[in-house]
Amino acid sequence: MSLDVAAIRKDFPVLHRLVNDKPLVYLDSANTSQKPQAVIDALSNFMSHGYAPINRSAYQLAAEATDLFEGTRSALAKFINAPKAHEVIFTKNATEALNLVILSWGRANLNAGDTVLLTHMEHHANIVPWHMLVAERGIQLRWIPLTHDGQLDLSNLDSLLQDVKVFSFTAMSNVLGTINPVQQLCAAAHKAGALAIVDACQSVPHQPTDVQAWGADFVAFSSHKMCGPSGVGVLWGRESLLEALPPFLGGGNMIADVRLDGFTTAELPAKFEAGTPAIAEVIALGAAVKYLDGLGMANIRRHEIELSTYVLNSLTERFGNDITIHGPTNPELRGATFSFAFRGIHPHDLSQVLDQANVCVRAGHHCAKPLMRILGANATARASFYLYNTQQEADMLADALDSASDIF
Amino acid sequence: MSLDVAAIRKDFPVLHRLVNDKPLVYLDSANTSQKPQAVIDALSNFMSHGYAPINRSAYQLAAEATDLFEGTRSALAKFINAPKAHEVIFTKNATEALNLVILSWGRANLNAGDTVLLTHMEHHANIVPWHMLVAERGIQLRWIPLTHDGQLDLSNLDSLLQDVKVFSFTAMSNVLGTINPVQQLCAAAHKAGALAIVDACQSVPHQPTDVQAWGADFVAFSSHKMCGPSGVGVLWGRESLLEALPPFLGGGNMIADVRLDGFTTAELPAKFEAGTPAIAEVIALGAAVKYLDGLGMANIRRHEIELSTYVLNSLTERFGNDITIHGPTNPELRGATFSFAFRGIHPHDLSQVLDQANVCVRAGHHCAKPLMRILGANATARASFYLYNTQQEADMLADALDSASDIF
Amino acid sequence: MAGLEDLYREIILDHYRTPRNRGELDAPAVSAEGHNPLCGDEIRIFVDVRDGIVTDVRFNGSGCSISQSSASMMTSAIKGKPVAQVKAIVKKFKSMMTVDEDESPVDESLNLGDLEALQGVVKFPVRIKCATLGWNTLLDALTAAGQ
Amino acid sequence: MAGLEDLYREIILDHYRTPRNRGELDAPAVSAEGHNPLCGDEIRIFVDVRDGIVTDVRFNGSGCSISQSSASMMTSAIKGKPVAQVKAIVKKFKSMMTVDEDESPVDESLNLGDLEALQGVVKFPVRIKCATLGWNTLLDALTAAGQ
Ligand SMILES: Cc1ncc(COP(=O)(O)O)c(C=O)c1O
Ligand SMILES: Cc1ncc(COP(=O)(O)O)c(C=O)c1O
Repeated sequence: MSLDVAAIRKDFPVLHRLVNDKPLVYLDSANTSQKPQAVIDALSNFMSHGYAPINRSAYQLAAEATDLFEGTRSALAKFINAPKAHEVIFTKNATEALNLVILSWGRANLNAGDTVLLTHMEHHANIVPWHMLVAERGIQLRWIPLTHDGQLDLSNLDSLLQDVKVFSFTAMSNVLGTINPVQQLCAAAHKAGALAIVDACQSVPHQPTDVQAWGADFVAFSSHKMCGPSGVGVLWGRESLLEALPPFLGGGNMIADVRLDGFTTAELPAKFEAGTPAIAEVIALGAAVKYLDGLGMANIRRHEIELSTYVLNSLTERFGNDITIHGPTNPELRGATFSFAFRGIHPHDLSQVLDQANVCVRAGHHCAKPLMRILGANATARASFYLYNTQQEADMLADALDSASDIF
Repeated sequence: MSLDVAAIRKDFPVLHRLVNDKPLVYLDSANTSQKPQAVIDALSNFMSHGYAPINRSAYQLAAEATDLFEGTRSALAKFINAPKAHEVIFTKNATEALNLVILSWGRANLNAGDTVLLTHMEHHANIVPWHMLVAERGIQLRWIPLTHDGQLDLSNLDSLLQDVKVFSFTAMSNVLGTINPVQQLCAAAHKAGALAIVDACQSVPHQPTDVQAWGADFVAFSSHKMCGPSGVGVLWGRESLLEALPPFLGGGNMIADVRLDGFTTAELPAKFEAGTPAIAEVIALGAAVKYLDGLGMANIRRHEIELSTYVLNSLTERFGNDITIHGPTNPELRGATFSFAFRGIHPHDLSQVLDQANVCVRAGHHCAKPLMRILGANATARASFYLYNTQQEADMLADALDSASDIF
Repeated sequence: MAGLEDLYREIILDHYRTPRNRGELDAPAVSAEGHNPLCGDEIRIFVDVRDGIVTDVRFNGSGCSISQSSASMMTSAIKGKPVAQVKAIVKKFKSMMTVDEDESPVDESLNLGDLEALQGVVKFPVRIKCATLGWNTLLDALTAAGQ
Repeated sequence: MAGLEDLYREIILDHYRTPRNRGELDAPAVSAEGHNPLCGDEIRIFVDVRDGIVTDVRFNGSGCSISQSSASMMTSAIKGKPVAQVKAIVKKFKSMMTVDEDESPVDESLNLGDLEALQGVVKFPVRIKCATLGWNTLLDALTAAGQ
């Protein structure tokens, strides 16, 4: 079934906002996505009529809130095909989810000289916590290089994995759009005796996710990139690994008992959810999951492949050598996120000019400075498309690009 | 000026919800507060018409979102009289704020044998992270005991502070209601050469806050207890201390540069705000600050003193020895949070019966198990009042309590 | 919404007011301790297992009417029974409480007797943890007894 | 909303296309490096200070039109000036950019000349960091030079 994008656009109120009398062309969804009315309504209805603490209080309002909150956990477990709902841990964003597993697991299990394998296309969230462990515990980092078209160069994977304790990698690059072969990478990690951590920030919002088929050990992603509210991230982990993992933050809800001389931890998932969580936001994330499920993740993926095909063809046809689009040229191997260089105009200037036409793209290093250096750039402009974007918007991007040359 | 509580109640839609045809009597605000329409509207308006990433993108929508987000930071700085806006750090809740300062400062500065001073009335959020440091670094914990009416016993404060590196304490007990002499405690800590960390979760929502008058070094509190959205906490710290503090979470936004072999941190406040923050929620917290400011924190405090006087008098008059209310008997020395024991009925059963009358109180250990053991209870029932509560609701609580004896 | 009469059935209040098998057991009996982290309730279960039979069982600790009466009824239901049957009762009870997690079949022929009175707890989800506290602790005690 | 002509004034584009004082300086000149963490721009400023005078200054690195032209105009504005006057210019410029943080008074009599063209940046708050990158780095370089 193909997406009815016109109907979908009606669900997103911000897309009807005119800025300076022009419609908004929002091409920054890899950064953060817009929100459908159903999510906004879930949030404001709950805050207006059902807001209450969860887990702690026995009265009906609180019991109802707890049910709604845990309902999102179950819905998410189904959404990513997790075996058990209590393997789904809510954090504040994917960054916290990654820090939780990297720092807690690393401090408990990694020692001087231990090696961790990353890739050259990682987001800072999957680099900086490892750097912290380098400083704290003297571990070593090894990197998988890229091919010329922005895919992982897996020709030496097995030797790169030798003696590696953890292999942590992104399922899809937020700069290049590259979709990595997660299942193959997890299998290779396990064959080498390494833990497999998957940064699924860019993939969960855009295609069906099956953590069991992947064979991953830990998977992190964010609500705000998948039509859900800001302020919520998700860590999924295998039950046995989560049970062995030391807690990350200490406080209320994550304890079984606290005495003056020590504490014991609660069971999953509470053990990793210290303090009052983003109650209303988690509940509204449930509405986002329902919204995406209703449309069908496979349909969303198909829409984005079509869109990618169009974007790649039309921009290349129109601008030829004036534009360099990074990442794979085959739309099946990539998401609809396009970093590009255009006529030598600095990305910051480019995005400023595009903004005059209400075309919103991000200019910068996209929290992937090591990758930028490898691409030989300080920054790129990036246009990222999602379920509500159209071919017409791709044309508006092209028109706006053309007008940039009038200034520079 | 005294509060127009009838008008205030109109601002909170949930208070008009009938459950089983009876009005809601929400007495669990020490747990989490209800939300005024202005906050709900700020959240849904922003999500409907202005949602965008902050800090990272140059287009107008993103610039506007960044301005709104930073506007909350400035408003909060004013609200607590912080010298500089960039001293205000957004976290996911007060628990993360406390973990950030305790674990980051502790790992960098505390060693085996170093002593930290806490009090017997601390919330788990100000105990468990210290226990983690006991296990990790071999520090020692020392505790300030309580007087019979639930105040800190400060008779030996100076000797308890001897050789102490950090004194970390709550500004107001979430169980006893006790308001602590924060200014005096910070001065004593500094005289002894100790750092002063204040858990202000229960005080910031209920009375004027002046971190400079307090003389505190770090102050933590939560949005969700002060009419703001869930999913946001605040850490305030002195600029020089925050600058010296190592980062807590690694990832996007908190870096100046990232290379394959290391990273450097961004300036304040970004250094402590890794990843995409709770964009919409922080912006809506700005509306909560504006709402509270409009009413006047001194007026809110006065309302709660009047309410406390009424609650203490009416419950004691009506139930005599059948009720034991913990904490100070002088309303000037306490907030409107009342933990109590009633006719030997277990708090869990009590709250269940109260719920039949839609009176929402919390039963449990209130994340203060060490204090519970000192009170000689596993649990207490707790009724906590806020700006929207009335004397009439105190009477409804009393009526519902009376009916509990019909069953037990 | 369910009324309180569904929760506080007479037999429950009776076990709460007059708990059966309250107390401790000396060695060679073994014990286990359980906490309800939400409300602070604590319980300790003592079991004496001989030749595969739970010859004696006691409980102490403190908690609400539901956790205390559930523990009291539990001890009455299992005392003198073979361990295998005790485990089947635990499973059946947890299944009634909607918290049976392992996938093996529940023995439908088992009669829970007075324990059926706790059925109403299911309508008050927050209280399920109260009702099952003693039961989970019993399982820990049986493990401690090598069963 | 401000139009692009407020941002991309002709003099700015001129300095962007034809940067002045681009390059490096050898020791005894000192240098400092600056990053714009938001967009990845990098700049290095070299200063040669003798007898309290900035006798020479250069910059290199890469960045957008605003950061590059601002650095170029900055070098033109400060070259040959006493350090005290250079600091006053920095202060005046940061004040124009609304990011002057210290409380001492700004020298209102100072004329920023061509630099006034960057005034329009203030209407594009995200770009202020671009315009001030070279200036903050200059301050670091002066510190490195013991000033
Ligand atoms: C690949 C990738 N990993 C991690 C993150 C961090 O996510 P968040 O900012 O929600 O913590 C992002 C998004 O910024 C991302 O694109
Ligand atoms: C005194 C005190 N400290 C800390 C906390 C933790 O706050 P949060 O749950 O918002 O992290 C609370 C509230 O639960 C509290 O009352």
